[in-house]
Amino acid sequence: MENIKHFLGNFFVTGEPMIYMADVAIVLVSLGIIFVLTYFKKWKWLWKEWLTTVDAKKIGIMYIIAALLMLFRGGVDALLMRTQLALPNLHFLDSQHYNEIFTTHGTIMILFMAMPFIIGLFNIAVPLQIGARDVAFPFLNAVSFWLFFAGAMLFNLSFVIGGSPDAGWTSYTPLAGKELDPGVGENYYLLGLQIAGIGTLATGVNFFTTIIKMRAPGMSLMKMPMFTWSVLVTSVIIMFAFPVLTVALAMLTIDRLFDAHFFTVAAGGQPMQWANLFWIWGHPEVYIVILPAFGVFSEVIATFSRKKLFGYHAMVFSMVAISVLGFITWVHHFFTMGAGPGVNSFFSLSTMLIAIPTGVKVFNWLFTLNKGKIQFTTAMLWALAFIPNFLIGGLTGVMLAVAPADYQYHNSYFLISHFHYVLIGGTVFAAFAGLTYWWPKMFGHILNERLGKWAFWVFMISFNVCFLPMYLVGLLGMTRRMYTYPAGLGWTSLNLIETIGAFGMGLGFIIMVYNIYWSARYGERDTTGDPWDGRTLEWATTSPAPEYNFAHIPTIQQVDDFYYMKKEGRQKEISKAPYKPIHMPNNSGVPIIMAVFFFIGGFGLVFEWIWMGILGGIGVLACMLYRSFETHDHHYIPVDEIERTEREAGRFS
Amino acid sequence: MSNEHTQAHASEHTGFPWKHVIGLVLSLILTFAALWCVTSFAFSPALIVTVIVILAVVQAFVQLFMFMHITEGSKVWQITAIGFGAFIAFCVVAGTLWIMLFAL
Amino acid sequence: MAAVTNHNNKPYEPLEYSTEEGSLRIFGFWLFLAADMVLFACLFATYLMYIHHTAGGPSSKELFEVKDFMIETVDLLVSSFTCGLATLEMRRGNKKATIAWLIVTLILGLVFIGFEVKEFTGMVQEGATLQTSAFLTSFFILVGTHGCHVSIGILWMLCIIAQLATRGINAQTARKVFIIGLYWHFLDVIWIFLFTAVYLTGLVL
Amino acid sequence: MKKIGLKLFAALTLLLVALTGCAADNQNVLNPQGPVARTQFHLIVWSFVLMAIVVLGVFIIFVVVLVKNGKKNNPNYDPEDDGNVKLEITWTVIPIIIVILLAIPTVKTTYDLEKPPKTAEAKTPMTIVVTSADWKWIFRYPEQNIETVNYVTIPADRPIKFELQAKGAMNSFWVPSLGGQAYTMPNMQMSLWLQADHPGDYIGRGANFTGKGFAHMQFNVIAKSDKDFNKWVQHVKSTAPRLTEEKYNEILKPGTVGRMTFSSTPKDDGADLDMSGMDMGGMHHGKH
Ligand code: HEA
Ligand code: HEA
Ligand code: CUA
Ligand SMILES: [Cu+2]
Repeated sequence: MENIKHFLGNFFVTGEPMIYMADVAIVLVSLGIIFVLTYFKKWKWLWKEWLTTVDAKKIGIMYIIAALLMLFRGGVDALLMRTQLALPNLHFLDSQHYNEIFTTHGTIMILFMAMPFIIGLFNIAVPLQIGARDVAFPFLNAVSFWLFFAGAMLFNLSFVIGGSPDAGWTSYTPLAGKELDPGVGENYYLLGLQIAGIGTLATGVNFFTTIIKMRAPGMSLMKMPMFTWSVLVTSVIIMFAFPVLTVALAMLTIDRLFDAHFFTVAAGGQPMQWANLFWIWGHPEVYIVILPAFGVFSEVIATFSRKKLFGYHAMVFSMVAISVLGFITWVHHFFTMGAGPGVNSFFSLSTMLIAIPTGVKVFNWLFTLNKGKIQFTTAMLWALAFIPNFLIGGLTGVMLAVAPADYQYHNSYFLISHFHYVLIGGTVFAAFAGLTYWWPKMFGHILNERLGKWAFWVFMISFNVCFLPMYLVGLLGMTRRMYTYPAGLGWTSLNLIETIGAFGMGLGFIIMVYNIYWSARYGERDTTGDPWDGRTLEWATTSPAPEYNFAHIPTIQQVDDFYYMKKEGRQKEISKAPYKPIHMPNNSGVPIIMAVFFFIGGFGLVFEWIWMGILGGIGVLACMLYRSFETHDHHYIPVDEIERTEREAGRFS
Repeated sequence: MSNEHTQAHASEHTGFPWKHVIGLVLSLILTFAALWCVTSFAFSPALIVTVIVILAVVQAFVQLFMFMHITEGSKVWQITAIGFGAFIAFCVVAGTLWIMLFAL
Repeated sequence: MAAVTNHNNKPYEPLEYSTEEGSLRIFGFWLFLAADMVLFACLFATYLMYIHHTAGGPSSKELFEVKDFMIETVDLLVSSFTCGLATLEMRRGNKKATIAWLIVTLILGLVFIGFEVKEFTGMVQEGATLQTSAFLTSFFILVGTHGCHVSIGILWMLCIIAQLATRGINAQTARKVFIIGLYWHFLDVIWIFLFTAVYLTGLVL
Repeated sequence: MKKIGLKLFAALTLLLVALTGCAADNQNVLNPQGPVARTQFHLIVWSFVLMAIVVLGVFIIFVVVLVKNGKKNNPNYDPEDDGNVKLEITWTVIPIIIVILLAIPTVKTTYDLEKPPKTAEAKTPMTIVVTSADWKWIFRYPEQNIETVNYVTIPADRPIKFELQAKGAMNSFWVPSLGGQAYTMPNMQMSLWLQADHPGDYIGRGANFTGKGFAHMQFNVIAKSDKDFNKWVQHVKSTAPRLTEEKYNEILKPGTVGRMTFSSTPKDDGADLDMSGMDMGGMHHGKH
């Protein structure tokens, strides 16, 4: 009995009123969802239309919903941290709790918010932009999503069961090793990321193949939309960076679970090797989340300037350059680990070089605006605000790249500010811009512009209020990951301002969520499929697009061909009868079941119940085996169904 | 390209699999050459390691071209992907050793 | 589906490339291999870093037996050859020969795994375990990851043999034979580097 | 809407400037108190100037472009305008020049900082071994045979070679007023040169997260004139207790402690490095 009590006491996180509240909330929300689904008899619909779907557009929506939820979770984490830091010597959170919170904040924001958000946009836009019916491997795409989801859920579970990781999103050894961190928290980090990471790797392969092999006839590489280009380049980075994460996580897992010595000092391991491997992945990772953002801005800025993108070729080459250079700059994250002046000089230089292709892009955006007819829509505002905000982040990045100066900035709030400027001013702004821009394509209605603009201004201004003072407080010697700080160091007022800014961002986020709710009910419906007078193919089909995307695959003649199609009246050919049956992949329950097994196995390994890990592994293998022997995984959409769909959209001719 | 391609396949369709046999013989020769370098010479370790790494790279090419049909399908992209992968692999190994062991 | 331009103008096209799905998957698999290469690179880098971090435990010179690893190497090289022959026979439409060569490959694979298990258990009995030193940790995981790949290859090959036997050679099974071939040859390439960087280098340094 | 934003921005900037004035000056990167920090400060200013040029350029273009083209009917509207080789070369070349201007002093300083800072008279450097433990800083004076915890006294105007190591988690030894940081790592000794111009009390801090007590890992660097420093050493020698092995091990246990002073060191230096039974190859970074 005592044993069981002891076990349960450790199993469920106890002793924190906030966590009990969360427990109750989770149970209530789950029950609520189950009740609603049952009451409205939606279980079958949910399973058939969503959980088993292999349609990239729906998978994209699921990614984005999950990402928004994670933004909320990460954002609440951020607000808790900011509350604790608002004034010196506060006891709102204790040290352990604070440590867990910044760890989950960073990990969730980067891996379970930024990544799935942009991957969601890949799924929504890329197949449509290249005139394909789906991605190259729709089944694998569903597997990727569900692995991400299983990984994210496993990671979030740590909050209520067993305890959260507390060694930072960078999880440096030896602090994250078993000796100094014996709980299960780090295991959650390792396995959650591992599962999600495998899914991401598959996404990279999937989108690279899709873009290389499935473009509409006539669309040579240099005629692709810029967002598609950014996804192509990003896929390359994913394919070559994520294996490194896989290995690093596996190594630390083996260290922790089987007492091996990759990173333990005791038997000759080098803790620094973790930092090395982590950043070999970690630096390319930040370009994984920023390049698609660049792609989104290229689309939005060109569309709302009502002209072609300036310097198309330079835009492409600069992205390729960034992706290659991005692989040889990783040491700038540990200049201060004493790898020697030769190493530091080399990596300083390689890092600074990235400013050049990035600058090329910035100036090309500016000159896309030039001679344009600029429309200040919500999406455009996010894109415009990106330029100065990201510039500040990028330039402070270059300052960090100056190795001897970095000895003074490293791990200070100067660094914190740098990366929030690029991550929020770049990636998050792009996520919001892309969301507003493609929202009609996803759901068939337009987000309210007035609310959207309010959200924009509140969020954008608060963002600067929150993060600009951090540069200063960093130079005044405040280091990151301090759960509290003494008074009298000149940090107090700056921290208070930051906290006010953070809550302002929360307000902006609430307005945005309200906008989603409002627009779903009352928002303007998009009947044309082309609400922005777009330039690329995704606007050539209905909103939302039918399962098969296009009744006929268009033939492409130039960059921004849809714009010219509309001019020349060619766009009607896409939906013109007669039709032919269309070959589409079948839905499948295997991906989600497989993810469940991953989850089970992962959960088992978190608690070092090896049998359960093996059980999960066997389940996964069984799913693969089942899939390998499956033959009928495609179907044809008959002509009359296509006719019906096109007629309902008013496109039949 | 397509000409050479057709011929290669023609010989695959009938007759003795010369290409494969040559591939096997080459890889065996390269393997034993490497072993021989290691067991029979007293050169500096650096030199020996350099030589056997070169032999290994040559052998990788033998596999890629004799057995793996890398020149079929999307030839250019496949070679690029493997090439870029090799570049990254090199950066990882060389970079790590430089940073962790020979930091100057 | 969207047209794939690469193959249409070729005079001869192997069966495995004949469907769009087939050619997409083969391409995707090449990408996977490229990524897997980077995965191994990390393990190699770590191993090379730790070559001398033996923490008082046995060193490479004490552990590696020339005869053992040469047998493993030759075995794997020959299996790569027989696997190539399987692909060849598949392209000739010769189902029986394809299956036969695959079985030979599979047996060679099993022999390889057998030797590796023997090598590992031998080491463990001598007290050289995963937990002994950073050197041995990285050795076991590097070589073991390759062994794991081979084992998965064996299971996978079994599935493919079963499918070939029941369904014969068609666009789908041809693709599978081709892809397992790629995988197998790739593991051979990785082994060559293991042989060089771990075993031979272990004798030198 | 936009105007409000701008006004807010301006007000904020003013506020920030005002706030810098009342900051504590004994841990301010922007107020260097020694040659190392000064070198770094100059580099920071130089990089800031270069970045400011870029900011200015981009902001001006940004505003001009928005003002010119934000009108409903733009007479310059040209939907086919999509490139200009001259412009593109310009904005590739100028950043290249800026990067070169930044890279040269960067590399030079990187190498310079490996060497002891220059002093007025050629003074011999002093070595202090720094150990970060969970969660306190331990300083050992091998020459004086003294040990202190959570504060370190140094002679001013003399190069100090801090030899850094860690027990437990990795930390980073940072004294913003005197110069940039370097990691303390278990089994990997590094060294960091610092020097204070004048006597003074400077705050230092662990900069790399080490768990629960991390936020409390603050220490003071007290620089004294040579004379006062010697006096302090004498004082410690005559009044402070000895540091026994037991006491040392007790200090190493996870937890926070106040300042401590000891008139001896428990063990010899090298044995402390936790190098038990391993061939470390080239892993002594500070010594390269
Ligand atoms: C979206 C994410 C993102 C992006 C895009 C970047 C972009 C850059 N980052 Fe940042 N970075 C992070 C996310 C990102 N970073 C994160 C998360 C961390 C910390 C992780 C942690 O420790 O937890 C980090 C940390 C980090 C460090 C480590 C500091 C330290 O730990 O001490 C460094 C150091 O060099 C650095 C540099 C740079 C540089 C040079 C760029 C460049 O790519 C920026 C290029 C852009 C510009 C320069 C602006 C536009 C250019 C022009 C207008 C041309 C003219 C300009 C010049 C000639 C200078 N970053
Ligand atoms: C994309 C990535 C991303 C994003 C978007 C953010 C967003 C934010 N981040 Fe974060 N951050 C990181 C990535 C990111 N961060 C990383 C990687 C770290 C390093 C972690 C580590 O050290 O390991 C970090 C660390 C970090 C720190 C340093 C902690 C420390 O070192 O001690 C701080 C401190 O202020 C901070 C603040 C914020 C704030 C205020 C936001 C705001 O933008 C958040 C906006 C707010 C919302 C969107 C709120 C939404 C919720 C509501 C409106 C609900 C309100 C309800 C209740 C209060 C119940 N972040
Ligand atoms: Cu090697 Cu630090
Ligand atoms: Cu980086």
